[in-house]
Amino acid sequence: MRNLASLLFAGGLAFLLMAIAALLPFGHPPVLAGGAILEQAADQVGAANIVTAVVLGYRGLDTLGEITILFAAAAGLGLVLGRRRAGAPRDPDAGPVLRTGAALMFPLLVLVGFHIILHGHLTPGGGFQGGVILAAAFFLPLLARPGTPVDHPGLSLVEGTAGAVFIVTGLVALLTGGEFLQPLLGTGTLGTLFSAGTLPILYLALGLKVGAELAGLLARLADAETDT
Amino acid sequence: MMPAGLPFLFYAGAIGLLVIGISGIVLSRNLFRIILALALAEAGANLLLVLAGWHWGGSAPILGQGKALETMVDPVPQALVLTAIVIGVGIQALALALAVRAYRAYGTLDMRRLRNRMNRDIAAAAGIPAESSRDAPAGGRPTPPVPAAHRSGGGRA
Amino acid sequence: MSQIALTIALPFLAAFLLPVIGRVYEALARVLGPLVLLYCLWLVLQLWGTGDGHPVALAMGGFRPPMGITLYVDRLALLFTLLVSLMTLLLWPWQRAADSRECALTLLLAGSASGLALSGDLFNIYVFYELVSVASFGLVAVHRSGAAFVATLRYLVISGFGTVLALTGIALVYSQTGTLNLAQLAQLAPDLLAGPVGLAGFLFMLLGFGVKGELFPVNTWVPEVYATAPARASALLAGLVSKLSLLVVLRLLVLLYQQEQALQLLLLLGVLGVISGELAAWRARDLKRMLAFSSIGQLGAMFIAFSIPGNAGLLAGLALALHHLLVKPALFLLAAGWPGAVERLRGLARGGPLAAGLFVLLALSLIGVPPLPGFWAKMLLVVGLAGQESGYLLALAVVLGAAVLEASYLFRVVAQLYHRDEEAARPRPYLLDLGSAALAGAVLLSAVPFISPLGDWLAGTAAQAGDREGYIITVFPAAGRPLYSAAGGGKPALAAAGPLPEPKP
Amino acid sequence: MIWLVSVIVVLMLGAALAVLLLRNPVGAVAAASVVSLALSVLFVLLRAPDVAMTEAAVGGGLGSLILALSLRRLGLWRVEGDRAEQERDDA
Amino acid sequence: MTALDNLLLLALLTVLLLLAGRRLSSLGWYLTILFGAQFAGLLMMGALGYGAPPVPSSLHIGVMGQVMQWRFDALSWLFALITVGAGLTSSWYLAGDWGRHYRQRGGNLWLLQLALAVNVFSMLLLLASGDLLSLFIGWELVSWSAFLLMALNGADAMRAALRYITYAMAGAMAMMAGLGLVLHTAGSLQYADLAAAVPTLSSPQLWGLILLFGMGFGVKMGLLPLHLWQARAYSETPGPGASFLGAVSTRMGLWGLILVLVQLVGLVPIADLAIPYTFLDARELLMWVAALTIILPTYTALRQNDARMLLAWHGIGQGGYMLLGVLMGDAMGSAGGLMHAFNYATYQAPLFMAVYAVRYRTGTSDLNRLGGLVTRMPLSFLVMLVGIIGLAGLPPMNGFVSKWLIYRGLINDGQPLLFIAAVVGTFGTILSVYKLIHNTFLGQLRLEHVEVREAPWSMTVPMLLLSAVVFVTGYLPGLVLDWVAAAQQAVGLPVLVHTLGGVESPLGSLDMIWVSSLMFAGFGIGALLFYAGGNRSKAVHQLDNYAGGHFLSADVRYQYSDHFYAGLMRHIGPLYRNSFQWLEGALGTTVETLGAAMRAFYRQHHPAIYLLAVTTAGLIWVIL
Repeated sequence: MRNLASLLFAGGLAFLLMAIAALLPFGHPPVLAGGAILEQAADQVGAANIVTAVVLGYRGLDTLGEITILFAAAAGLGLVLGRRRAGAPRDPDAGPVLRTGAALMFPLLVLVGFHIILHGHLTPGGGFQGGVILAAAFFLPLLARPGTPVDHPGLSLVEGTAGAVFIVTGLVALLTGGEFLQPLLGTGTLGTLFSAGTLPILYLALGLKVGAELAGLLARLADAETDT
Repeated sequence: MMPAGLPFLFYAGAIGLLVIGISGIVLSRNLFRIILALALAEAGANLLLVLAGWHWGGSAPILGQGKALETMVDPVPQALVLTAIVIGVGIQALALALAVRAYRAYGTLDMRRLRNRMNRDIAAAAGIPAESSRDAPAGGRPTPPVPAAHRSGGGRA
Repeated sequence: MSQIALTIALPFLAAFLLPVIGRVYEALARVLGPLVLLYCLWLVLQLWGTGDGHPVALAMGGFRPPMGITLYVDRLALLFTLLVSLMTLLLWPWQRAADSRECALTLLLAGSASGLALSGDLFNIYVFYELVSVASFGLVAVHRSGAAFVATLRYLVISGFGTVLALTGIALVYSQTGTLNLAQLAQLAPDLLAGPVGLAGFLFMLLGFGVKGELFPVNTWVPEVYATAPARASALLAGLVSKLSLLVVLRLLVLLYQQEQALQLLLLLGVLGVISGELAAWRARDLKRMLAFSSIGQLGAMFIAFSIPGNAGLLAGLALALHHLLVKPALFLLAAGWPGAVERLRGLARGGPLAAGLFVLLALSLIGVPPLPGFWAKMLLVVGLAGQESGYLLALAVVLGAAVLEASYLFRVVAQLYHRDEEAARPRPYLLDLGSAALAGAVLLSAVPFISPLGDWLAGTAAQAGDREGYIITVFPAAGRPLYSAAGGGKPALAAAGPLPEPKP
Repeated sequence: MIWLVSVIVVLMLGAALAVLLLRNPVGAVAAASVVSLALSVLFVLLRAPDVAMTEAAVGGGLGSLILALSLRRLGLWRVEGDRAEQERDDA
Repeated sequence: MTALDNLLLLALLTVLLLLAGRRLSSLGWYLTILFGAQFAGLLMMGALGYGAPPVPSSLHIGVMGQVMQWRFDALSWLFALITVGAGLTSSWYLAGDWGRHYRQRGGNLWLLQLALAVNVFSMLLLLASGDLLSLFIGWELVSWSAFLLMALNGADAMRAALRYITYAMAGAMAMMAGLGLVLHTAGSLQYADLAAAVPTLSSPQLWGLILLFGMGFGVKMGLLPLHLWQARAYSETPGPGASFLGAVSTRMGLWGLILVLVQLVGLVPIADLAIPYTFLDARELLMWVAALTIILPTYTALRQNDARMLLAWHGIGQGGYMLLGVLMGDAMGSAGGLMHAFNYATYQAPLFMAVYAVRYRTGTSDLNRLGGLVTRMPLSFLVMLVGIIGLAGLPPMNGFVSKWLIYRGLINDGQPLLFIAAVVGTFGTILSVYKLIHNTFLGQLRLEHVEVREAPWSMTVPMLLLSAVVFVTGYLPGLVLDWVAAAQQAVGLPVLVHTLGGVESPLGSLDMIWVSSLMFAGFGIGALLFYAGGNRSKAVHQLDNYAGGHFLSADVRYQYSDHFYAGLMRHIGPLYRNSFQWLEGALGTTVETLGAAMRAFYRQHHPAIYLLAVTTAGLIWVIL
């Protein structure tokens, strides 16, 4: 009976949401804040990819909150899963295909990851997407040989310093009279690699942080036997 | 009453995902399914948010592609969805870690059994004797007198 | 005033660096958190001293309001930022060999809580709210017992559901108005957000942001989590974080939804919260769950207070919130030192007279016995409710009935404490818990003689918080006057404050 | 354009239903990654390339990877999905 | 610093001294002296009792837009007299042997004395309140300090105290709602504003005001539906605390009702409120509640076997008389009601003290295990005799004057049914007090009580003092009637024309001096005839007796005293259906089941369904 009632409610919810969706101005949105950003992004931030301008420039605080959430999730996961038991059994190594494939793919993945991070302000992509690819790159050898010890202290070092770099660049703007997370170093010429001031630096720090964090997260999740 | 044509499709997709996700959370008994349904619901909400910025014949908000500024789609919701997706995955990872530890602690993923064992543990930790919950309510308040007929009929020792 | 952003940035910076420092020299890591919080506390006090009392709008990143994120700093926001630093410092996880990750999560909680109090942008509020959620998931599951994991999971599912609803609400509001800045939304609200879409957005956002505020349908996680979480974490959640969620709902109500239907919805959910919370508390068997249910009831009363139109409702809600923020954490800390079940509390007063005396004092204030501040807060609520028509009179009857239930179950615990008959186990409370509870008791007693100046100050703050036009003027100053965002004007990136962009058809 | 969108949306909703209805958890995870993939294509059609990449990489890639890893840890990793073993687990 | 400030400061000083003086040995005597000083401070304001204008206090506190001030008028002076008087005699009783005995049995004597001081201070604060806000604050303080006094005596006392505090909180919350209503209609909480706003109130608002304040004060007074807590709570309170609570605590409720219903709202507007479909109006409804409050508790007292419970039940019954008198609104009836409040305090306190004296000596107050103590404890017998004559309302004692005034008032007001109800109540009172004195003092002395001696002087002196007051005010009621007339004038009721001996008015006159002296003359003649006629009665030892031809041994009880009214009970037994007990039980179980339902809601295995339901319902509501 409970299932029937909840199905009924779900159907009702769907119908009502569709009715409300009909009232929404789809196709001709009142682009109020977005319109102002589109006009002034080129000269205020100087990034070709306006979404990156919004992510790191206009709404920098959101992104700071965002990477902190990821950090909190990773810290929470580490807290919950705890350290690895000493004598825990190890999984056998993967088949030869995966081992050689992993060895081949690793440098490619790292290259693609850094490419996406560094061109975040020019082409679609950026810190998050590049960071995930880096994490996958570091996790692949672990899949191939589950036994390889994971350098958790190293990962948390990278993660901590990258996060600190992100916040310090924001604070530098504050200390030199501007506002917190204000893009510095001018805007440079649109479209070139070194344009949009501190945005590339921020995205690089962000990419490294996300990459190290997720690599640690995946390694901890993949460990067969952890508790305490 | 209903949105027509292309908008109907997009909204149907977004709201469909949202409602399937919500009904998944509400209906499923297995904890793993609930976490999956939560991810679906998040995806639905993200799609709804991106739809808020699209307009007919819009172009990607990337300068230097030769597109005019007026035709560009609103970049703000895309920045929001970027954040929302990563939040969703963050919560999902934490949820799965908790599910793993709950599975190891209680050996099951069925919500009903998990709830019963949790309540049993909380009562044990607080020191409430489980079996006495029926006859001796908290704080020694006088329980309403059992009508004489039951008492004699029941014949409890 | 733009240094206020430090109260967000510094805790985050310290949290990021804590695991790294933790590996190098252990001692600094243990003391880094409290030091940062102390600095934030000093910073807020210093800013409050120099500020002239008028609200200030800060444009994050130097970008003008509708585009960038604004931080709105009025007396209410400053008060809550101060309370965040103070309460987190008081409820810092000192005693156990606190894992550096747990300290990091507590710092994140503090930073995002002050962010939540200051932010003037809808999506920014959502991000900080999510951060508070994720940080609290980690903190609540610290005990690593089976029950803690399952309780945290159920809490996560409910707040995940809330996240989805909040996100849908923001999507609806954004597609209707095209902006996220609260001031601009406040301008557009009367015509754009008055329709069914706006109200649907309000319903979703209310349910989404109500999870932490223990709103009626989304508070089923409260008893389990507060029963399994460490006392300091549940004190922080019940005392501080629930008030911030209340603050967010208050901002939504005052700025965007001053409509009849929104208030009635809030009133209904508040009344249901009070009824379910108090009745369940009357039946609860262990002390922590009883306190959890009673905090559901109290917060229900605060939602009822906010549903009263006009400044009287805001004043009553704020008074109840501040009083609950002072009393409830102290009660949780006291409960930590005692055995869980109410029956096993028998005769504890002889072993710990101070703890039992504090419990009586806090219970009296919670019930609303006159000289104590609790009475004045409840009086404001009763006076506010008595003036309205039928729906509010029912709420008044429910609130007063709840007070009677509260008196009977709280003093049933007191009866157990002062039970003289047989010898009881000597409680060994953790000294710092008892110290902070005693501090809360002292503050409560010292507030008694200064109740009228406190009342007037609070009335001023509530009036300022309820002033919608003042909010809009502060964020969008009249054309021409340069926006108060940066001391130096030389940065090329800072465009002159052009006129407000007209909303496109 | 409209046909492409309708095919993808139908595919996505079908995969979403499959996530809830499939008995085998591995199948459910696969269906979830299909939903995420269809969603990122939709984002491309909506002129949101950044979001499409994020959805593909983070939602599809990382999300499914995490789900698969935790499936192994929960002991639900059964590719063939025979009935007897399921009953034992649900007991 | 006005006289009122001195009194309040003195009372506060008493509390602080008690708090500090925990280690002092003879703390009881210090408390008695301090109470004596407070009594003197009260007498300094004696002019109030003779029509002087109210004495304001210099303390003004402005909180949340309301100004709180304090003042004493004739009405509060009269009630303060009772309060401090009862406090003085109780602390005197406590200071001597009884206190030492109580401490030896493990009781916390210091806390009892502190509670007594706190009670008196909060009652004086309540009586001095100058506006509704300070009234409510004083009221809550009185309720909670009474809880402190009741909760001293171990587990079952705590349970009775918990039951009391639930009732008291219900009353306080009803009053808080009344305050909200007043603030909304009258704009401020001052007495004058409420009195001015009463004509503008609509009838539902007026009904609300009466019911809310009626319930608020009625809980403390023990009006009928709310009286179940009082007997058990007062009998569980240790010794003199019970005599203090019994004598004074319930009168605070009466003071409140007089202040709000009579002085502020006024009896005329209340009388205009007709109850639809019945011939009753609001005033008559309250009078019938008072009448039923007289009858039911008194006949419950009849069945009690414990002397303390019997007296506690009478406390509720007598409260009905006072309310009945005050509500009549004419000169005689209201004077009777007010005087009855004073009289009741003067004879209830010594009765309780006598019972505790018996308990101190014999260790029990169970009426089925006492008897024949008149030979061993003559002074206590005398005190109880004077007390029960006053309680029953027989001529020489002051109880008769007030009951006579109430009856005359009822007749003048033309309420025959109420008159009959009052008489039935008096009949019940006479029956139960006779049971009290017979089972305790008359009849055959039990073996174990042979070596019982009279209670020590520290206990008998305050008892005798109070009995003397009962007799003197009975003989010369004019003393009290002056104060009562001043109180009537302060409250706005018609003032009673009275002389030193009683009442001289066309509606009925009474001269107690004549009545009492006539009675004493009769006794004198009877005694003269008896002794002059050779004193033929011969003292015979109790056991020098025989029944049915064979001698009685010591253990045979030839005088039956247990289950005293067994015969009567067989006839009116079925009338006792304790429906209020059942009502309270039903209320308790409903709250219990609702609580269980709510707890189940929070423990359900799938919380999300309610969230989904609320979302969809909300959406429907939002769309429409």
